[in-house]
Amino acid sequence: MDTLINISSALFLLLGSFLCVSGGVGILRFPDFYTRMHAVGVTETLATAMILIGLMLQNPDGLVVLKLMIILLMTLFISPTASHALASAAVHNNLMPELDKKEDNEKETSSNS
Amino acid sequence: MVAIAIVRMKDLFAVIMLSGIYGLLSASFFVAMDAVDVAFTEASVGAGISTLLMLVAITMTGRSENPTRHKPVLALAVVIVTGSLLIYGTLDMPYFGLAQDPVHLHVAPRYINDSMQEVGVPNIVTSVLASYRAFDTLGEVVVIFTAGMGVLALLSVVRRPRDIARDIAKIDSLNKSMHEEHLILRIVVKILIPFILLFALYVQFHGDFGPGGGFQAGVIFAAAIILYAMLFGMSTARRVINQSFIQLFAAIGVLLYGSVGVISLLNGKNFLDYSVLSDDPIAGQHLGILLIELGVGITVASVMVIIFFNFACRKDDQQNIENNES
Amino acid sequence: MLIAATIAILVVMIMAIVRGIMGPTLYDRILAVNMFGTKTVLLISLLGFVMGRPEFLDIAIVYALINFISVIGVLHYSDASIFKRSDQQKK
Amino acid sequence: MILGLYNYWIVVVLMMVGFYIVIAHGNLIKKIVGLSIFQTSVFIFYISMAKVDGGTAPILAEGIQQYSNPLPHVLILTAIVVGIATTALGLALAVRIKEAYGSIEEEEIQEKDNLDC
Amino acid sequence: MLTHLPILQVIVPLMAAPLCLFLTRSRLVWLFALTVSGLAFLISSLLLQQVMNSGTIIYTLGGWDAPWGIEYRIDYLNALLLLVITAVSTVVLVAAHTSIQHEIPKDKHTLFYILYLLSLAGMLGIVATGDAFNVFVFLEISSLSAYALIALGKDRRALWASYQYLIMGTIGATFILIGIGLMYQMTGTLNMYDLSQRLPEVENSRTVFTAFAFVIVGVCLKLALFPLHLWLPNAYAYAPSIVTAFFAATATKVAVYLLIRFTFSIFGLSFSFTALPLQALFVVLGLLGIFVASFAAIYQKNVKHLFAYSSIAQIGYMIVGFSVSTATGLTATLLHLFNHALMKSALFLALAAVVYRIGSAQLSQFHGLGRQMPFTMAAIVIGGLSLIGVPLTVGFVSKWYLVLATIENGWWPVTVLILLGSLLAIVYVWRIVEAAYFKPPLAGSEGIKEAPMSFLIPVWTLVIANIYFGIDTRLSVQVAQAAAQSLFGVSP
Repeated sequence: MDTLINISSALFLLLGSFLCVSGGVGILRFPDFYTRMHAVGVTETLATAMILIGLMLQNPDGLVVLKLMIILLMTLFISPTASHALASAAVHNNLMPELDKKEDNEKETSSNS
Repeated sequence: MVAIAIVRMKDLFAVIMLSGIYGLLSASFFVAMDAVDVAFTEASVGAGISTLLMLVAITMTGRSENPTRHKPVLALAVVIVTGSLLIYGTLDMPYFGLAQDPVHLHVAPRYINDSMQEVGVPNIVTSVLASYRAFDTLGEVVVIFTAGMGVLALLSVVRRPRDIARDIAKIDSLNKSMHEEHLILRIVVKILIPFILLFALYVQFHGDFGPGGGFQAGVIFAAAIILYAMLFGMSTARRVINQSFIQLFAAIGVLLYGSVGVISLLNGKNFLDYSVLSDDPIAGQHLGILLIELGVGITVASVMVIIFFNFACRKDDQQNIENNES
Repeated sequence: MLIAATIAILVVMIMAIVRGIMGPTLYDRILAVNMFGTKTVLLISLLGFVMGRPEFLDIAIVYALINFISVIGVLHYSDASIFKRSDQQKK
Repeated sequence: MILGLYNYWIVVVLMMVGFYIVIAHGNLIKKIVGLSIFQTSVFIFYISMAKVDGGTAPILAEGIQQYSNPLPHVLILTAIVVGIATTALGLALAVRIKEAYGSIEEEEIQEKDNLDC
Repeated sequence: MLTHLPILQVIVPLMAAPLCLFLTRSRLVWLFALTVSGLAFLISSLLLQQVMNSGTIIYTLGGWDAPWGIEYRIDYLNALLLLVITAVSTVVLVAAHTSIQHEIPKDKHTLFYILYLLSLAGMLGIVATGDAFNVFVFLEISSLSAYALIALGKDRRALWASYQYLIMGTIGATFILIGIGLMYQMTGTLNMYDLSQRLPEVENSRTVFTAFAFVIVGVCLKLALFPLHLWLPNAYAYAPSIVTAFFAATATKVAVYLLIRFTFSIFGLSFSFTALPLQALFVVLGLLGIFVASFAAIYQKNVKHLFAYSSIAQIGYMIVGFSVSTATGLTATLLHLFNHALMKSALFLALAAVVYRIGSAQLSQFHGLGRQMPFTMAAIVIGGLSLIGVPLTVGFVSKWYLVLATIENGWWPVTVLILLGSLLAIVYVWRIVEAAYFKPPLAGSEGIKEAPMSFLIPVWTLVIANIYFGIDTRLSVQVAQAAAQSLFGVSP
């Protein structure tokens, strides 16, 4: 039983780390804001959940698990909300997905001015 | 860590974002260095409150920086001299992390070994903060209070009846538009805020046993209110929380702290000697720490709210003036 | 295993910083900060386990909260500043 | 020798970056950001002073022998508060200056002052 | 209650400040603040009495012994400083209510008094404490309230001056913090007395040297020593007049105190004056400060600016006395500290009265004021004479001791230069006298009356004190000598 928990915890952690890294690669490599946000938003929630569950399995102690649960709940609430707010703000302010190179350049100059 | 050394951008907005990251980074550094209480504070202050304040400030002052830099050579020279002096000073320093450093041998052992018997609080940081060096903490509270008063003196605007009427009109229009704008955010925040407040109370009273205490709790409490104010508009928040009321609260916090000291004076002991508060000295210490942490929490929360509200109101007023002009 | 996860998160944090510094638009930067924040939450909880004192998860909770609040705040105020600017451009 | 002190050196570099921003930049808000970086680096310096190898956070628990030094933590808690107080006041001043002068660049303000005199 | 005096000294104004928020009427707040300040004055004179009778007072806060807890340690030096600060604050507050009517918007009066009391408490805290870190905390209280107070000035340049002061002050405070950190790292203690015991063991390390350098630079920033003085003139000139009167007389004095405390008490005489070429450096900087600032003062158009530069010059005198590093030199510094507080507060308070009546402190507006405001102008003239160092005024006493100290040490050139510096003071004081007495009144200034009693009483109290302590020097000289000797380790 103990080994089973350990292995599953390790698995969760590994999966979580992998998702994190892929999100990180995504934020670096993707061409424009919306795709980057997609990469982060999708991986973030799951990766956090995975890692937290992995940690929970590591230490099945009352208060610690409770706190981890709170963190998990909070991230589940917060991170989609934040992504939503971010995206809607971006749309609201006419930031276009990268369809046309010229337009993007214009945006860049305006945001740096 | 050093990556943040590149905080030399022209766009102030980016600078502030990066300083937020810097706050988070240094906070995680503090955790790695075992300073959990400090990490707690730095996270809420460096990454939270000060970033927010800076943001509000730049919305009022504009975000771009002029490229002109005067006297960079002189500045660089001063910096290099200071830096090399410091490096020179480090050469004779005790090595990092050794347990035999003088720092760890002289005063600190008493805190580590005896504070449990003398103060009876597991969190040594709290016991040093609130008992051995309680006067420093009183000073800290007064510093915060001073800052609050200073911001008030600088930024407060006189509110005339006309403004209040306008506020009410604003709230009505907000209520109408509320269902279209930020709907999801508002609902989520409404759910979250009670939890945040609860958590602040937990931090406040759990400070004896784990990381946390009055200051951190105060900041979290204030953060909840600020969150509310941002999403539901300043006018609504101002109606919920009365300005002069909250100023009194800030004063009450300081007074609570001070009066604990005065009580020990009246009982013939030295200032801030908690043992008079109860028959049993340890229980007295406990009670004393609890009370002063409460004082700290109240002051910090109300001053943070004062500071933020004054910044935000100033901004609203500026915008109103602009609207009237155009 | 914990160490491996910690290292992975550190790597991602560095990536986020790079994006935060490069980030052509404002929203990229906000995104990077947000991501950095969540990664910090994870890092703190992992560090707690690595150091064998998992009681200190409170800090992680605070981080999650603060991160959320600051993202909302950033959006709130960046909106305002951008509206102002577009007005000026119209003039 | 070098390994024993590397930590302090990083801190010194950070401090100097902050300090440079304060001195060399003309933008008032930027100066305050620099100031807070400067202060934060000093905090890091204090905290790294407190670290003991193999020690853990100074919260008493069963079965732990070595704790880090709690005193610098306390000092820095106080200093952080002082830092935020200064930042808040500085920003408030910057806002007022913007209202009064219409600019937050050091040189422009200086020019306008000279005109006043 | 007598044993608790050291803490009451600080805690009374500290606690009174938030209490002000509960009082509604501005007049009430003023009376309250005045009472509190008077109480603090009473306490400080009692403290001086105690110190004179029974030597150094040690008071442990929270009942914890010194290296673990924080202690207050009052000796002659602290007691003298406490007395000066509280005395000036009380006298200045008497005039505050009238003076701020015109200079500060009505809704900010309460805040003004709160900040004033906080600043007072901060300075008292710096002086009274015996703990290095506690110094930093109270330094920040006093300087934060100072920034806000200066920014309350009517002119928009007050904001800019305050901002500059904030940046410089914070850099200074952070330097002090670094210095304290380095000291703590080498010794493991923060208590001043404990530090002075433990520092000699590690005296030769480079870290202690760096710590010393940082503390000195930080304090000098606060002190407005010559090359680092740039923030001071504007801050003094554009702050509300009352604030100027208060700060000119106290803020730099507190910094001088810190300098003395750190060099003499903590690092010890032998270290301080051997590790760095401090003596030569300070003499040169002090003299340069005297001359540059005096010349600058001569060319000022605004009288507030003029006296602000003269303050910098006076700091130069103190530093020269300090760097002589003999008991006589230090006595001269302390005397000058005491006397300068008296004369500058008198001068700036009189200026506040002028500003109250004519709304400006431009020299060109002073024409003919000698007839219109005879008492106020007479006060300014006596204060000016005191600045020059004419016999029968306090300025003479301290200059005399300073000259004595330099001659004792055989520094003839310095003596000559000090006397030359006094000649420059004659020039700038003369400009005011000329404008006020020998120029015809400006057109349209017929309506200007003598300042109200609420100004004249405090101004003349200070002026009379100026003359009294210039004639009867027993108290001030005795205390200053005792303080200087105790710092040199000689029992008085």
